[in-house]
Amino acid sequence: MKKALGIIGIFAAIFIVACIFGENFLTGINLMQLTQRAALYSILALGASLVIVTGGIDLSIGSVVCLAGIMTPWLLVEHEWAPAQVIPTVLLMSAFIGLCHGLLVTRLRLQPFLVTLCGLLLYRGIARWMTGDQTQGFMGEFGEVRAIALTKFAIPGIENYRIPSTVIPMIVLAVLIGLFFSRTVWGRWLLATGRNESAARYSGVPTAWLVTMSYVACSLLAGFGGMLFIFDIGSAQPSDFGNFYELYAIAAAVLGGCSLRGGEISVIGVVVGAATLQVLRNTIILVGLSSQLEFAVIGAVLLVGVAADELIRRFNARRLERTGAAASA
Amino acid sequence: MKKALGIIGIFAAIFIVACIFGENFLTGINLMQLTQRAALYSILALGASLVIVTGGIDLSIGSVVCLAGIMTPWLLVEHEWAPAQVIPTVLLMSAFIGLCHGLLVTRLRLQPFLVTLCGLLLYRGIARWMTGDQTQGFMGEFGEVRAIALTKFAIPGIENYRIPSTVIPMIVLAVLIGLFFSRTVWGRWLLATGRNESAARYSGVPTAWLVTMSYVACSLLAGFGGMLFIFDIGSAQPSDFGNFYELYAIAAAVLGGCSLRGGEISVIGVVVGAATLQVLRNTIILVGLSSQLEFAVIGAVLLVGVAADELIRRFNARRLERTGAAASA
Amino acid sequence: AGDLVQAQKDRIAAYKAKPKAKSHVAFVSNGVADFWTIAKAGAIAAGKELGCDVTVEFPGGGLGDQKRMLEDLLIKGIDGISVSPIDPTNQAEVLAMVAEKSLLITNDSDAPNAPRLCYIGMDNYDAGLMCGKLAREGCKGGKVAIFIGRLEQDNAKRRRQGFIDGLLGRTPDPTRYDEPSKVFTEAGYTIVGTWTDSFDRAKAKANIEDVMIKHPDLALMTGLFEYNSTLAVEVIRQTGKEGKVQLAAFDEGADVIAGIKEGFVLGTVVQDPYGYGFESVKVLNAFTKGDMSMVPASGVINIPARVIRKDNAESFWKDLKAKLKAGKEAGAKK
Amino acid sequence: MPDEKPVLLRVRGVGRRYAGVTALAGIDADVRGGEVLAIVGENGAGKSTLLKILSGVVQPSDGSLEVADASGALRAVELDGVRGATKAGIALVHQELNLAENLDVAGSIYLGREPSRLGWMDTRRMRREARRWLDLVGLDVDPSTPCGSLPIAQRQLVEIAKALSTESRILILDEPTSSLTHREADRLLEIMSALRARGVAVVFVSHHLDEVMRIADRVVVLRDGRKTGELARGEYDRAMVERLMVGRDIAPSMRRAANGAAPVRLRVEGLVSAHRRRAPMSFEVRAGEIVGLAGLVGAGRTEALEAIAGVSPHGGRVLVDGLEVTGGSSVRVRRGIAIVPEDRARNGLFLEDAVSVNMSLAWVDRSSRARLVDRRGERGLVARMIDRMQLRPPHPARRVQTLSGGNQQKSVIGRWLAIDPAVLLLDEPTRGVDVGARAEIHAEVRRLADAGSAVVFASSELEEVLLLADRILVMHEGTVAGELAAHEASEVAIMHLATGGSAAHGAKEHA
Ligand SMILES: Nc1ncnc2c1ncn2[C@@H]1O[C@H](COP(=O)(O)OP(=O)(O)OP(=O)(O)O)[C@@H](O)[C@H]1O
Ligand SMILES: Nc1ncnc2c1ncn2[C@@H]1O[C@H](COP(=O)(O)OP(=O)(O)OP(=O)(O)O)[C@@H](O)[C@H]1O
Ligand SMILES: [Mg+2]
Ligand SMILES: [Mg+2]
Repeated sequence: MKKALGIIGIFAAIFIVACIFGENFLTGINLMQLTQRAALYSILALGASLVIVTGGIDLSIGSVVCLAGIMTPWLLVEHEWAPAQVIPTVLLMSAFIGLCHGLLVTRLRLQPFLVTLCGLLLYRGIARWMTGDQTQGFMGEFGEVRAIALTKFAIPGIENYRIPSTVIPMIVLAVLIGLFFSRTVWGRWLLATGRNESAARYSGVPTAWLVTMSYVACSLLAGFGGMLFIFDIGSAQPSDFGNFYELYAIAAAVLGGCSLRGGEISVIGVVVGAATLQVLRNTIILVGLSSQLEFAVIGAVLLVGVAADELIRRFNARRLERTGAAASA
Repeated sequence: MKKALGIIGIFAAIFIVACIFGENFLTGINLMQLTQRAALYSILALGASLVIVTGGIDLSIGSVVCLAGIMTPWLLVEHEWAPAQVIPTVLLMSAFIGLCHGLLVTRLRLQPFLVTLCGLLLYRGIARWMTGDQTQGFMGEFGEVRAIALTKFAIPGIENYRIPSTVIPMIVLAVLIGLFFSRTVWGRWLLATGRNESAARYSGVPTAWLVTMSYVACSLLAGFGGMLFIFDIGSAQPSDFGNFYELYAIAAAVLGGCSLRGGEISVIGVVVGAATLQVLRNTIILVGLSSQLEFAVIGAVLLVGVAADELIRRFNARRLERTGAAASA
Repeated sequence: AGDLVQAQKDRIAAYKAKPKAKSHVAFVSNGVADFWTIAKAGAIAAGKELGCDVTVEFPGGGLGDQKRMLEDLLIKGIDGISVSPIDPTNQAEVLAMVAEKSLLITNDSDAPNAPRLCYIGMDNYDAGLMCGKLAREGCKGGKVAIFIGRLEQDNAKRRRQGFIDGLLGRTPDPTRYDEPSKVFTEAGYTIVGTWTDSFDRAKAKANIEDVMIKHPDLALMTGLFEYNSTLAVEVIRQTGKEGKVQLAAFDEGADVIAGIKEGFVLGTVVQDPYGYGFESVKVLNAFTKGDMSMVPASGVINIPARVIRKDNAESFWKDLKAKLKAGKEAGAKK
Repeated sequence: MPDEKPVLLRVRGVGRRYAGVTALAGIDADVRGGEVLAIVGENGAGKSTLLKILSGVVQPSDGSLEVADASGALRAVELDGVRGATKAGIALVHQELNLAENLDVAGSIYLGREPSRLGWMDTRRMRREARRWLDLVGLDVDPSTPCGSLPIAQRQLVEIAKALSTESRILILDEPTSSLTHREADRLLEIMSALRARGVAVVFVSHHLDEVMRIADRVVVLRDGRKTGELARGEYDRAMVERLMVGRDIAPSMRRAANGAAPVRLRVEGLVSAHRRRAPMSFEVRAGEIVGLAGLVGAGRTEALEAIAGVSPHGGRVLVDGLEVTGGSSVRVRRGIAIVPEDRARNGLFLEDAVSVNMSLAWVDRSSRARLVDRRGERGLVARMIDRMQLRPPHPARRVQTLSGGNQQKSVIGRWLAIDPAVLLLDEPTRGVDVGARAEIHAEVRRLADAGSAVVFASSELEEVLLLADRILVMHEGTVAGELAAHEASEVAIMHLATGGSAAHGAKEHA
């Protein structure tokens, strides 16, 4: 929780700016769409944080999003599979990708950066080759499947705002991962492995297995996220769908308090981190800044945010030290 | 040298395949163009390796390439500055960017990944905003400045193949960096800092200063590389110029034997790593594979290459252990 | 779709009774390019002339980004949107949403099945055809290579097919489709392939260089996106192949025009993005006053492409520069 | 009768080879329940390797292990990994610290064996039970404290508590007392006897032969990877063990007289380190003087040394040769202040680098011309230092990681002895160093002092403080509680001051 305070502060600041300067920011439909986007990116960011906690990194998230997202309509529309076959197939494929990463990292001891960078190139390449660079879409059909990501639940008493269905898997995942790290033995082991692999190994923790499972979970969530993304958007092009999503996911995780050295995580932080990025993008348009400036503004705001967070933290630490000294003198 | 053996083997294998299956691969003009590309990317990769050796990472390389590359014709053509003003200005700006990264990393102790990710967004954003998303080019002029990157030197006795001028800065840089690490005290210190920052500090190494200088050098080389790229290409668009170049640079460095944990570098390896990626791309076209498959092929070849390298290494280590035992028994 | 079109028409009828004093319309491109900057100049000039607010958006990140921008514009509350859909067949929902909440027209690439009130632009197939005919005049046979940013977009596919049909002298048929990976010979021309680069210029240049290496006897190239042609000129210059490889260009890159003037580029097919922007705003603004008279029965407002050859290159270039300057000033003001 | 004690673990012909070295060869030994087995030997003799093989961390190249099953019958086993060893009832405390610093104390103790149901952890119970083991080793910290914030001695106690909490039949301790002070070490020895009384087999390594003398029932002596002797209690004396270890007699190190009139080289005025210390400390050290810092765990010796070296922020002034030094460690090293840190793995060594790189790091700066490394000179220096420090094996290209603990320590000290610093600060200089090498290190430190340097060292071994120091500063709660000249100091006097008694009283009592 404490680690998440910084990003919560940044989020709050952006939110307030958006309320004051953004046209129609605080309307139900805008908040609804923001919730949807935040939920989708959170799922990816949670996956990324599972690998980051082991001290690794997964650069292939965006490409797995692409492959899983492209395969879904491709199998449904071009190959006329039933949805009940497609969804498990795509998820299994994603998990298998993660398994390969995990085994290459733990058994062959290759650097995670390199393995998943190859993955980044490979899976997008496969998606492009498979579809011949053709946009894949649902052609206006499969409404009942796409409802998984498109349903909105009304809240009694509140108008305009309805809860997007993607929030459900996001919350379930966040709670599960939170409990995993705070309450279960395996979560504990994973934290120890991330910080000091040999200490964990010497304590009898099956580190290789745990790290492999983290990669599996990360890719599985990326594949799941990719499916939700395509349900939401309706169609995608293999050559650009999911581009850079790994950076958004990793950025959200790191903003949310994960250290790339491993062994640290804050689930709330990660979710808020993912939401922050989406609110920021939305704010830029609603405030009326030119979309050319979007990147520059995101970069600048994040940088100022984390720097301010660090300075505040230091200031507090110093004050604590001083008052602590006074008390004991 | 030993660390570079793996990538040299991969390079050789690809080269042989290209010679056998690629149409006109071994023609002078193709090799000349390949040399040009390898030299350009090597400059970026050398910069990346300087930061990687400290245990950091620079994701902003591509955006610095973009900003520096875009600014060069922008200042020359739109603002009608003299080339003798433009080049120092652009290089100084690049160095300043690196200085900011270095100070944020060493003084504020922010994570390099986060700082340079913000940079990635910020500098491209600035480039887009500055130019109003307009393509910047030399309008067919400034031939004498562009000659920096476009001149080709004939080798007496050899026809068809002439040495591109970009090879000169590349070789000079590679030799300087090689000597820096093997011969100078600062090089030693930088390696030590990358290995164990805290131990280096206890040994009196000015770690913060050295790390900061690495970021400066990395951004400076990225800016210099960006300038050469635009001299070579002639025009570029702020929204896509240099996209992903950081990943190519980092991949080249890692393939070439740098560990992302820091403290290891092989200059030859980095240069060969950068060349490998370019030869691979060229081979794919000359062999006649569809350009859709390009990514997939690069990803797969690299993955197989590094995995094979690792397996061979292990096999050798095991043999050594066995024979070493025989010798001492 | 019919219902939504009718609903929009009803709203326009309602405007007739109570015209909007100052309307706010938007122009959304399909990506980021010079082409669109010129269109933006047109849109802003029209806004100034007609006294309405204009927002111009360039989505840089593909479909998802375009969807996001349209959503955000609707939230902002916009009276009408002119959009260049990246992939009309698969963007039905988002286009329907625009039609539901606002007034929808398309530019540059059409979405005939979407509830759009009209389309402003030219037919990319026809423009491709023009380019193909230009090439056929200048080059009597041999190996032909096609370079294009990417083939995912509908307009890119149609442009390429038009080029092939025009070059080979086939009877025009927009529904025809030649596989990009297929190498075939017809009417004395061998199409050796189509290369894409996902908008990476360094890669695009490498493509051209590599193909020229692979086929030293290449007779003709075409770059179907603006930068493909610009880079082709660059490579021809650098390798000293002026006149040895013919180039039929697309769009108005500075180097391309220079090449035409020098004589080693056959010519180029240019569109009128300024017109797209200007007409889009004009039509949308008229809608908010209850006026639909500008829309012909076909629903297509044609702003045809032109072929620029050595004779008209100079005057075209002057005119373009003036428009670009206006566009930049408009951009700076925003 | 010793023979009646049941054999729990039998080692037969065990050996281990690494590329180019034989770390261990042909070891036979029995580990019996209800017995304390000490393993002694020089640095690099193969003690840690043997213990790692016994606990499944390292696989032997040849030979076999037999473990007694429930009925007491010995059965050959292959311990692959820690899990197997744990199942066989074997627990190991490593020589180097191995804690995940992001876990709390209780979490570290129970890592891998958390009380749980279906994977669901019972944190409350874990903390409660951890308390018991912490009390046993005498560590008074809250079980929910993160390990990262504990000083090294307390971490060592956590590791011991962790091993005890497994309640194994066979407990293996690799230099458990090396970072503990007297008091905690005594307590540990008591715990070991209690365990012995309960029938547990205890195997331990120590370079403190007095500890071995006090508690071991049997001693196995290793030299160069081979067993050179196995002696039961009563069969040996100290000199005999030393001879078996080293192959010769060790000359006792000698006290020396310092020159009281030499100029002051290091002066510390009103030093307060940044971690809420209460009283400022001041002292001075003359050229040629060796000053020892004594005190209990957590008394602030490490903090004081690190502050002087400039690796942690502080208030007050530090002067070398009368001129104030400020700034970070890089400035101070150039002014001649060098520190050998307490935690060598974390702050001292570049584990993946070669011995030569580790040893020449400071020297290359001093001897560089135009910032260029004198590579020929470097090779010569490394060869000299390896010889001077008696590094084993004496290969400059070897990665420091593969050296034994004591040899790692020698390479850190060698780094500084190579440049003759004006002020040398040593924090636990001989942790994990064998008796012979300790005498050599002491001799080197004295040689440095004789050449005019000022030396300050902190040690938790009173014996070492008394032996090496010319003057002793006793620290209590972060400041100097009293000062004793070498000739008037005794263990009693030091302990009196270290626990908060007044200086005058301590000195008088001693007198
Ligand atoms: N991983 C390794 N690779 C190569 N050699 C090794 C490795 N581990 C240990 N050795 C070598 O094996 C020998 C025995 O080392 P070991 O750590 O067992 O000594 P030790 O008796 O515990 O010494 P110390 O008292 O200094 O701790 C040493 O020469 C050491 O260099
Ligand atoms: N970075 C820090 N932050 C907070 N407290 C600290 C820090 N470093 C040390 N301390 C505290 O200061 C006290 C003194 O620690 P120090 O390591 O200097 O003691 P020491 O006398 O060297 O004992 P030891 O025998 O453990 O080395 C300890 O109680 C420790 O918990
Ligand atoms: Mg040992
Ligand atoms: Mg200490």
